[in-house]
Amino acid sequence: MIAVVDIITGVMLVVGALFAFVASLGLIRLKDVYMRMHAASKAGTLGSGLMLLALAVYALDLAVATRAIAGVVFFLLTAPIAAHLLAKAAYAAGYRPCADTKKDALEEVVRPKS
Amino acid sequence: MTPAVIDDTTLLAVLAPFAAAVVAPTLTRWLKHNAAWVLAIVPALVFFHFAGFVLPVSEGKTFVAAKAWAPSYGVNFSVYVDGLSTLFALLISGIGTFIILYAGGYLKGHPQQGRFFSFLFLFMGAMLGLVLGNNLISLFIFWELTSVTSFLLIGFDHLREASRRAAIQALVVTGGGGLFLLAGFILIISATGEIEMSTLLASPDIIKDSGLYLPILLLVLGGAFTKSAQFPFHFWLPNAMEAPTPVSAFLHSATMVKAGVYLLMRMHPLLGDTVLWMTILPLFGGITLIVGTLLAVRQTDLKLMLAYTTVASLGLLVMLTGTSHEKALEGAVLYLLAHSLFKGALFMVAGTIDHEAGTRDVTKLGGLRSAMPVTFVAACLAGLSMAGLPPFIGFVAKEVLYYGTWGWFEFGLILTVTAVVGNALMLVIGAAVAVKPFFGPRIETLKHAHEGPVLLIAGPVVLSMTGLALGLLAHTTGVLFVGPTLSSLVGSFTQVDVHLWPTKINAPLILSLITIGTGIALFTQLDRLRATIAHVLQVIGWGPDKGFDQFVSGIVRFSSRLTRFVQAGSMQTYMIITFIFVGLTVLVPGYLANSWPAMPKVPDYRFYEWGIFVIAVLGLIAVLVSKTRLTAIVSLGIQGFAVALIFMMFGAPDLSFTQFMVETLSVVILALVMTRLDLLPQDHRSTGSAVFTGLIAISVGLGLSLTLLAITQQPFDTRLSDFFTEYSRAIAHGRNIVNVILVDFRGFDTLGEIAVVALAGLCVLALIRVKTKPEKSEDNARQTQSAEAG
Amino acid sequence: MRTIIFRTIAPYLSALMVLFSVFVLLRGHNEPGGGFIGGLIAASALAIFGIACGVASVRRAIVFHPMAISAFGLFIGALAGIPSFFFSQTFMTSQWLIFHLGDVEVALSTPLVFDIGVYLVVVGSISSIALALEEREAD
Amino acid sequence: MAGSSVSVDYSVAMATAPVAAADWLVVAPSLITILGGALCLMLRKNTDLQPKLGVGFLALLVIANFGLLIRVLDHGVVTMVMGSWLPPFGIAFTVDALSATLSLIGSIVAFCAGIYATVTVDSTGRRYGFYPFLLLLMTGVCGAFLTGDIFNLYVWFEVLLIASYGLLVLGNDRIQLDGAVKYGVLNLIGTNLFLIATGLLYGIFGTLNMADIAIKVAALENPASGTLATVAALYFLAFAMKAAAFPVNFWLPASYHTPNVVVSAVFAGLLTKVGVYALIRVFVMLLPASRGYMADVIALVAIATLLTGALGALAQSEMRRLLGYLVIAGIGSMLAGVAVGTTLAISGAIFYAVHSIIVMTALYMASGIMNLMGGSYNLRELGGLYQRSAVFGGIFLILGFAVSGLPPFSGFWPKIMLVDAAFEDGRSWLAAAILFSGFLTTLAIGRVWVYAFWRGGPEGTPDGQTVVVSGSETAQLTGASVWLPLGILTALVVYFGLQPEWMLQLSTRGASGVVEPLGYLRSVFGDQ
Amino acid sequence: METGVVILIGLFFSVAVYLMLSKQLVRMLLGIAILGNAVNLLIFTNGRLTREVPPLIPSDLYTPDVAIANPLPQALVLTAIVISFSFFAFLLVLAFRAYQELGADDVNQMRIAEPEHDQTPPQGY
Amino acid sequence: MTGLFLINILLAITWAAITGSFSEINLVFGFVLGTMGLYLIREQVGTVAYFSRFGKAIGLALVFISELILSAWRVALIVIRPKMDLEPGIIAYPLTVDRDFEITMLANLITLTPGTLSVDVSEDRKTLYVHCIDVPDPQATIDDIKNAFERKILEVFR
Amino acid sequence: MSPFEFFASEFLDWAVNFALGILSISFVMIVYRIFKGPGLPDRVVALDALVTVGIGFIAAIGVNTGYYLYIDIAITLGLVGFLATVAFARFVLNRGLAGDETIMAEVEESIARREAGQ
Ligand code: NA
Ligand code: NA
Repeated sequence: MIAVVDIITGVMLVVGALFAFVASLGLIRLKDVYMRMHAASKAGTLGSGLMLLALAVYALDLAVATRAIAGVVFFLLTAPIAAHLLAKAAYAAGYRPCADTKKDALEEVVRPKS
Repeated sequence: MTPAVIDDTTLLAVLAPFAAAVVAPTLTRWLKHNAAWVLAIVPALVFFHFAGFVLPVSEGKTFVAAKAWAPSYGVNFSVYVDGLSTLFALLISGIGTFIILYAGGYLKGHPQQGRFFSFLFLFMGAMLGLVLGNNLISLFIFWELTSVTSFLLIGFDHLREASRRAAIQALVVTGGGGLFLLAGFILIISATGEIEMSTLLASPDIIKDSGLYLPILLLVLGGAFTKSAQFPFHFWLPNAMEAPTPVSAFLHSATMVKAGVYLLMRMHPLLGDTVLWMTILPLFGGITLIVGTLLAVRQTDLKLMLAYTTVASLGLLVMLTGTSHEKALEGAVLYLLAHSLFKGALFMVAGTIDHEAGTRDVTKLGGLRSAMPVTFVAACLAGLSMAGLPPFIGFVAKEVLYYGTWGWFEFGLILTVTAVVGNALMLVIGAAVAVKPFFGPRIETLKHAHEGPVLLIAGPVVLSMTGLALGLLAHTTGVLFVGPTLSSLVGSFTQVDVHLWPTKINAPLILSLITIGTGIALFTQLDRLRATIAHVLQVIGWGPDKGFDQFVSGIVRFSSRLTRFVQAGSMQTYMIITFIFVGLTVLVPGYLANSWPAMPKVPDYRFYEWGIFVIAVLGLIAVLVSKTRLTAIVSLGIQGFAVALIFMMFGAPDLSFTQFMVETLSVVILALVMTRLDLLPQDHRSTGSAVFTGLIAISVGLGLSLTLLAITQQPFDTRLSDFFTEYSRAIAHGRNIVNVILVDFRGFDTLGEIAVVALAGLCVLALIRVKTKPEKSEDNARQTQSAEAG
Repeated sequence: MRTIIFRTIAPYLSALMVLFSVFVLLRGHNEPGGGFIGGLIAASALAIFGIACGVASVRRAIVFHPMAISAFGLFIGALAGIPSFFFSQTFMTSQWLIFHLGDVEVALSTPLVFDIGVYLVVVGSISSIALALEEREAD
Repeated sequence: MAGSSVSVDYSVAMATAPVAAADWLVVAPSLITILGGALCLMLRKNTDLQPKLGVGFLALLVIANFGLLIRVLDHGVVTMVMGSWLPPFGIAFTVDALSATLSLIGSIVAFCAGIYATVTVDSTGRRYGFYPFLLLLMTGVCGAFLTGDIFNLYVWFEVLLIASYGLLVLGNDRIQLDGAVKYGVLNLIGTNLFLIATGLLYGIFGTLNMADIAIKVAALENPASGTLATVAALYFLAFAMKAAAFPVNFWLPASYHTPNVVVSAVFAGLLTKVGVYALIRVFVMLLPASRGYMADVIALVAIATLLTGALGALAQSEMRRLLGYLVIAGIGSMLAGVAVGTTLAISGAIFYAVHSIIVMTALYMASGIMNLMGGSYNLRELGGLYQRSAVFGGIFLILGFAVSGLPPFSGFWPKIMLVDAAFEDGRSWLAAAILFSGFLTTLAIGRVWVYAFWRGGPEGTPDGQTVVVSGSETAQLTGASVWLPLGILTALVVYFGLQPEWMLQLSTRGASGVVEPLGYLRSVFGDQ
Repeated sequence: METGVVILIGLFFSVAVYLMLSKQLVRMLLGIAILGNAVNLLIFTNGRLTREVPPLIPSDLYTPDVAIANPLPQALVLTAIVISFSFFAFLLVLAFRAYQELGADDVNQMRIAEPEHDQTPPQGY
Repeated sequence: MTGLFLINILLAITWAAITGSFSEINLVFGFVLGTMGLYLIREQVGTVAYFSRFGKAIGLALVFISELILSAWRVALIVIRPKMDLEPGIIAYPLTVDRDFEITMLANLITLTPGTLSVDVSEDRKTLYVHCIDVPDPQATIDDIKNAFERKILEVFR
Repeated sequence: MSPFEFFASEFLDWAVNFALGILSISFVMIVYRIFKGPGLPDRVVALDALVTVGIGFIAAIGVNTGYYLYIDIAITLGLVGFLATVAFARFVLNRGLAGDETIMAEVEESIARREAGQ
């Protein structure tokens, strides 16, 4: 039983860590801030969420588990909002997406060519 | 012989004037100038009290009385009654009585007459305390008190700049001298362990043997010379004539200026009769005598003439005291007595003339004898005494002092010549003051002169009469006053035989005749003499009086330069200097104590732990190199984050918990604040200053690391933490030891801490909410200046 | 930040955080946490609330002026040390009142009161600072 | 969860003996000020109530401190261990004559300031927490004087520092903000140095209780060497900054003239003296060997401080800045006492501290009145005040002579004690510096007197005439609120001058208490 | 165990001081923030370091059965963190207001309390 | 009101969850705290719609978690791909839902799902501007969202 | 213990250290982004990522030490991390609209980049 838990925990940790790593990699490799947000707010959140759950599993304790889940839910609530606010702010401040971004529906709303 | 202990009435006698000072203003408000009559009773009573000591003292008895004042520091309020102190006490209270009366008439109708009275009384009390003082500290206290009161009296007419200047001058010179005296006294106390004058006098060689004789002597002389206006400190005294005449008559002729002489005489048994003493005193005294008389001749203002002769007389007294020669000392005592009487009288005469005729310029005065007969008589008597003519006490004094100087081994001649010249010139002044205004054709003055009221006449008449009486009763004078005083000076019971008429033709008599002759001769040539001296002074063009102003403005200018240098006003400079000292503090002691740590071995951190360190370092670098404040703020988050991880990795969850919160909130608040700030994006630092500040920074970090490392290499006493661990749950019911420490074991710290938090909140509120007032115009000016500066 | 998305969700987040902060406060004596951290969490909650829905609504929500709350915290923090006076013990000697409600054991103690004081002080002061700064931006 | 089930011997961990109610006087100052401050803060917006509450609690504080002093004089050193935790584990407040005296004098000064402030602090100032700030400042001051725990001392330092920030910026004039920046940053560095030193000290000895530290230091075979030397030096630097010793006193002249004059008055009286107290407590009692080791340095600093202070005063034309430098000069005298370190010297320093607390506060209050009467703080613009009020002139002159160390006022006695001690220690230069600084101070005060009081009016007033300056807020001069506090303080100055015995005994007792701290140690650890 | 942290602390102090010696108020404040961390780490390290064992007592014991990290310095640091945070917040807002009212964040240009061209003291009597 | 009550219950359960004890007393305590929490935000909770169908809500949650994992996976693939040729873009998504709560829900879901990130909502609340990390065909993405989420949300809240 | 259990615990140890290692590498990468920018939003995103990854790190430490209390720290960290991001977003917005010189410079840069076809 303990052994199984250990294995599961280990796997979750590794996978979570890899997701986190991917997120940071995306942060480096992706071209503009908007794309980087994708990496951070998704892979990152999933990764750390997984690892938190790993701790919950490892604890084998309802209290811990429930708390961990509550935590994860909390991240799932906050992460997108953070990303959204930042993207909105960046765009409103005038930061342009990279050149590859062909379609920009917001362009004419925020900066109408008058 | 040991002094007899007497009851406290003498102490009360010293305090009486202070009481009078308290009531004086009220009394004056009721009785106007006639309050003088009532107030004069106080010094009169004091006079009679001390008169009671004359006979026993003349039999060689001495008395002490004491009240504990600050016993833990051995300070008593104590008096020592012997010949010297009795004589002075009588002069102070006696002359004081008539000064009070005189002041009553002189400042009649003056709005602050009451205040004037109380200043006078304050001074009187201080002076009594000084001359009777037995305890060195209390003596000094009264000494300084005389300086302070004289400051107030000189500046009494404070709206005039001259008065203010004179007052400051007197305060600086005499007060400054007082500091020397204090140092001297404290040295005496720590050298001898004695604090009472009487006990010191009981063993006269105690100071000379202490090995500190030289510094003590110099320091005491520093006090005495400044107080008694010895050259080159004489300049403040004539300026002090800015004070109303009663003050000049009382403080600056009869009493205060003699405090220095008193001190020299008092300490003669302790400090005198040494080569040093017999060199310094005669030298300075002699110079002062000559300079004083010459300057006096140069003057035309009655008061100034008298003032300079006072300087001269003080010089003469110091010179005589400096001989440590019994006969000369006897002369000094006699002259002291004589001078107080005639000078007091003459000052009051001068004041009366000024008061009645409206001028003190001797050249504008003449033929007043018919208008002011009584004053005239008093003036003559006093003047003759000053001129040293028989049958006045002044004559007797001169005889004896010539006798003394003539007999003072090899330097006797020089001294005698000095004395003769001085006395001759003094005679000139005496004549000029006492005779010139009254004889000759009547010169009309702006006020039509006529005899002054009783209050103004009483003083001069009585004092000059006393001068005559003491001369006629020379023998009694000798027995009652001179002998006992001399005993105090030589430190053993001495009797003198003073007589008015010389028994045989001897050196002193001849010298007197020479003096008189020269004097009269000079008097006829007064105007030419005056012109010559004036010319000489013009050629010199500088005097200590001018020097004083240069000293004051000099020290002020210097201080303002120094202050601008050390308090430059630039925050960055402040920081740099401060941190230079921090660097020194953390490096130097370690170097001196050689407490550097042993070479540490590489710690066995795990891979990810190194990772955390790397992040921390990167975070720090990020803050350093960040071009803009925004980057800097974000980077600030990194190192804070790393610190939190470090706490976690070393088993401090609460810390990393708090650190995470606090760090993020700091960043948040920074962001909130920064939303409004537009700041320079760059940290402008020239390479030079970057290197310089960098070195300071590194030295601070290095020093602290080394110290910390050295400490952590030592074994550690975990007693406290063991205790907390032991009882955290067992007694304090908490499993989180850190939290238990915070709320229980060391809860009081936390109470203070939350006080800080609450106050911080309030501070920020006060900062943000209170609107800044539109600043004053000069602030505007400064603002623009600082803008130019920037 | 006038955006529907944020404004809609923020109040619930704040409520959640306040709840959580109380939890952190109460368990502080036995697990990491305590008044200070709890206070900080609550303060951040209010800050988010303020950023999303405006300072005015926060001020209305907490009824009292934050500094008054902070002062009250300080007040009871100091008071918590006094009961020992009546048992002729020294200042801040902890007093415990332990009783059982159902299956859980409830421990009321002066340290707990003290910790609550800490909590209130931190909430009050920090949120006061945050709100004051917010307001400046609003205007 | 509770430990009721396990059996522990409480007596090995806690002081189980019942505590006399009178011993609570030890914490009374802290409690009164904290509760009072908190209450004032809660009722912040009731600006009429603020002064009543504030002054009321300050009066309580004075009474409590007086009781505490009496208690100490009767029973010797009094110790209370917070939470009953045995020393050195819990925080101990250990009160000896030194602590109690300074705490009492400090609270008297604060009380006077509280009254004075009813006039000079407007409703905005009250609304934004003048009285809470003042009361909690006193929490810090009294706590610092009374605590027997080095880290706790740090906490009280911070409390009084943040409170002083609040008072400093209250009103938000531009000049205040400028002063506050310099004051704020430099003082923060000072307290951080203090904290660093304390951390290192803990690293060395593993304890925080002062008595415990004293014992452990005494046990070392070479107490002035090793890392302890660095720690001592750090403490010296930190407290020297707090005490505004040259050359780390930039913050004082940069800020003391900027806030409301009553705030300057409180600062001048209290802040630097806390630094001096800490210096005495830590250097004379905890690290005597290090003090001896550093005596020459301290003496040098003392001389420099004495002279730069007095000269600085001569260089000023602004009254409050002038007084700021006089504060510094006074610090020099106290440092001289620490440099010499004999019982006489320390008692001189203590007496001087008491004197300085009273007289500097009074002088700042006086300068405030000068401003009200003459409409300025600038000596060039002042004049004719002696005409306006001879009584005020007298008060100023008394205070001026007192600060110059002239008899028969409070400044004289400590001065002769210090000079005496310096001579006996063979430090004639130190003695000379004390005397010369006193001389310069006399000159500075004399100038103030001549310009502001004797001169008929502002600079340029024709000789012998008076120009009446339209005294701006003369209305505020009617009524006791301004005069009463000044009167009380001046009375104390005169009293300690004419009747020094009591204070002499107190300071001597305080001094011997730190020079031979046996009584202190006994009261913490019992007879061991 | 301590060595690495000690070196890091030295670095923290150096960086803090370097920033505080800037004439820009904001950088000075960043320095103060870092200084706070440096001091906290210093106190923490003075209590000696133990890896990963927090000073908590398991719910089934009355005293921990393993060697735990030294709790006292943690409590002290906690206090210190709070205090330095409060001061940081104050100084930050102070800097902000100073900047608003004095129009400068260059501390050398803050010359109202001690003006560049200060009045010379009066002369004469 | 029932909505409020539901949320309060939810808070109570959350409390039980984080404290890890579902004992009655603790739930009651949690409910009380929850009430206090709601009192704090009393002004803002007016607009709340309550979940009519719990089952659907759970369904939604499940969909959403799977989508999250999927999106994370996609991003992962994108990021670790040696050379990335992406066509990012910001598209205007026409909203059908109109209640704040629903819009928020949708926006968050969108952000947490494959390659899309809600940037802004138009003033008239008719369009949601979405940044896509790779949109060769915007309309496809829009349809995806419509079918994947908006329908489900409508099912849950209406 | 049985070989399987032994393997399991061995695996867990390895997994934990692996995770922690990976995460510290990610930290460094994220910090690099904070250095590099180019814009403030990029840095903020990175900071947010730092916090997110930190949460994972904490969880891993929790498993490593067996102290579950770390969960609460993680939760709190997520909370304040969110707050920080929000604050910065707001900062970017306000300063951007206020035409802050630094931000405007960055914006110009981004436009330039877009026009340069990067
Ligand atoms: Na996040
Ligand atoms: Na998405």
